[in-house]
Amino acid sequence: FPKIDDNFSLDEYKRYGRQMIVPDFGSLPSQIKLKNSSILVVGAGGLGCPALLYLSAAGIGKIGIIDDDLVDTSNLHRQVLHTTETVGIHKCESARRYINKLNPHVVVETYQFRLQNDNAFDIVSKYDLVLDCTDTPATRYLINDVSVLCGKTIVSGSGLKTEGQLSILNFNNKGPCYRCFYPKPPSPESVTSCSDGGVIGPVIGLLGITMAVETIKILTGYYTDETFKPFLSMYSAYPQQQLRVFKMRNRKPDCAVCGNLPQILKETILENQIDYAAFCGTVNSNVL
Amino acid sequence: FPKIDDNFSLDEYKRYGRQMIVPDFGSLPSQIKLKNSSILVVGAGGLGCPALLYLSAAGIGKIGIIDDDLVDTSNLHRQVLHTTETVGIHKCESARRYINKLNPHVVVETYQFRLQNDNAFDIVSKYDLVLDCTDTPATRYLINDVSVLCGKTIVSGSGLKTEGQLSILNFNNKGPCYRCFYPKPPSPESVTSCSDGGVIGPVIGLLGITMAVETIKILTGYYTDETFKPFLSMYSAYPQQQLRVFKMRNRKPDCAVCGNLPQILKETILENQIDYAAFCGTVNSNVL
Amino acid sequence: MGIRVKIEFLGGLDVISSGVREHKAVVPLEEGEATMKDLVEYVTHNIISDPKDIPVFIEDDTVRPGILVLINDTDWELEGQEEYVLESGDVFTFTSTLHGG
Amino acid sequence: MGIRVKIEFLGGLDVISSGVREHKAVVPLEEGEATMKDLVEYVTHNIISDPKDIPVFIEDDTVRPGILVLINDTDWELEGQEEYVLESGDVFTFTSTLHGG
Ligand SMILES: [Zn+2]
Ligand SMILES: [Zn+2]
Repeated sequence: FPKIDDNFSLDEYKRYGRQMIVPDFGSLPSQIKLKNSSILVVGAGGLGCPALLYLSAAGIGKIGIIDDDLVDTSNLHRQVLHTTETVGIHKCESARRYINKLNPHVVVETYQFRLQNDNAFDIVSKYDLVLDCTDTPATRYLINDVSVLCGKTIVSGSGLKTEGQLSILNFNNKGPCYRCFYPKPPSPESVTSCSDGGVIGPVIGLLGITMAVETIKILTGYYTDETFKPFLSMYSAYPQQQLRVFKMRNRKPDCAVCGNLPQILKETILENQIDYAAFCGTVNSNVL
Repeated sequence: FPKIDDNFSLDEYKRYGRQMIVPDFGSLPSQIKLKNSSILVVGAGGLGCPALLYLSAAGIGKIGIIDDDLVDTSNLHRQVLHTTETVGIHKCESARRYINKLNPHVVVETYQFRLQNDNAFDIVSKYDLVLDCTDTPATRYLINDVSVLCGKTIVSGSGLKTEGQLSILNFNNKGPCYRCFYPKPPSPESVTSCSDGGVIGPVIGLLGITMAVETIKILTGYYTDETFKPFLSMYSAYPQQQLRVFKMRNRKPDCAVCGNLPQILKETILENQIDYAAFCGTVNSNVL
Repeated sequence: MGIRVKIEFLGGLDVISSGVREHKAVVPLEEGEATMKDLVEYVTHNIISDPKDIPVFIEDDTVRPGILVLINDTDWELEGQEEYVLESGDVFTFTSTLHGG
Repeated sequence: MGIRVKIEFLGGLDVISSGVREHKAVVPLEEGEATMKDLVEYVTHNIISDPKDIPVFIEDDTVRPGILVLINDTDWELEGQEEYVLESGDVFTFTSTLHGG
């Protein structure tokens, strides 16, 4: 695909033309921003699949995918990037194959292991923005702490049964983080994963797509320090589909990781002084 | 896939297990209803792609896809079921190939031509429910009239730029139809398609997914004549993502097609007394 | 005095008000006497930025076909259409019908 | 008298009220004197169907970690938390945090 100007090939102009003409998107400068951006998608499951589909289609320059799980038949009602043909292979490899076909202009890097205390900083620091598409509170706290300490904004989604939640965390290192919202982790008994509690496929799919929309808004510079307001959005599929926006607290001065006197530091994590699995329930390797 | 009981194979139980345990879904009886259902998806574009992905994954028994258009590079930022490899082939064939890989239990029928006055009754009458994923008012009126006259419920979605709309029309032959909402067609100058006006990929993707959710709710019997209330939902991606529900009018006694003295009959359409293209602007063959 | 209301334009209809989606307005009439007809007139003369855009909003003396009118998130057909009597705090939503797919 | 409010349970928290997501309630206290603390107590004793479920809602004498509390769609942290003074027409939303992906 030879470039026809400083930025793009003819194929890319054709491919992205219909989004560049949308006024809120921000035309060519925004498309260039997407091309120069890199994102890390943690989890290639129910949330990760649709987010990856639409973000790779939109022309993000580089996408990292981390997931240690293999494609299973029980995933296929919601993890629509994987197919019967890729059952048994790594989810990140399955995702990479499809993305390469959908948009060959995207560079895909895969990490076929779990995000952990000892590898998280190396990986997260390589990307501009992190999408939390995981399935356990333990990993959500780890992603939060490492992203805050690396200065990355997080787009966070979750869902269960017929509902889902969406938020932007640590926006520009000024917005509240996951620990500002949830200083105390939930008790392990109160936590249900999609595998345990079930979920309707398009419900978690919708949440993954809302994450893609927020990612595009952030990377194209739609939100600024002045216009960004902390929020948590709540989607319900029943009785009637609704997506409501709740106005949320600001960053908490006493937050353990993003506050004025943080107790959680890079060293604390690297030296395994925080055992994420222990402090909020065991990590189930099937559900990342 | 040998059946292990009257209903499903082991592969299907594995595949659908995680949605069957969701209480609102309705467990095994609902899964059987999906299996015994057939839907017609008109348009395999920005709305049709995500709807097809999630509805085939969910285990609908038979899916018909009608679209006369070929995959073009300019579609790929939003029509994520198609890939660089399928550019130039028919969208319905491209969709069929992926669905066969995603869920081999689904029977797919394709119609590689445009829905028109002379073929619409034969096709629509073969299915239980119609998804209107088209891009022009002319086709929307045709789908409406034929579906009303064939007694089919319509799940209708649309989108442009950063917004979208969702509705259920002619619910159980009792709810309002498209003509109840819009008795007078818009003037051709006021109509903008996604190709002309542009759209952000995940925006139209989200609408397609909301259509999949409504389709599942209808086919599993969640809505009844008593609980169904006419609505139109409005999605906006900017400034903050929101999906709002508007309460809409009931069926209008003077509706031209579903009212007490309908002027539009099967014969009227078959004899081309209604020229859909002429009465609401030319149909652009690129945008179905 | 006047009646304090919120007026929204969705579905791209904000083109008629210089891209502003949400307006807080005080309709300069007595509560109990003003109807939806007055509100539509108020919008036509006080909110549409450029008179050239009036035909985008009005046709044959009423709101143009293809524009849905919602009063507090409810179709105006259920609320008496142009006869609806305005109340302070009401939210009026005008949205174009979208056709894209 | 009493204060008329709406109470919602989202994120699966409707398990504590027999699956009912939305409650219209009259809190039997004087407007201006009742606070969020009273509302939480009201919910605990009048809405939770089975006393066995109280620990799903309450821990250490306040709302359990992992449950977000919204007052008219705004985080209660911005509204004074337990000191917020109830007003007629208020909407109180309690939602579990979802973790699935
Ligand atoms: Zn924090
Ligand atoms: Zn009708």
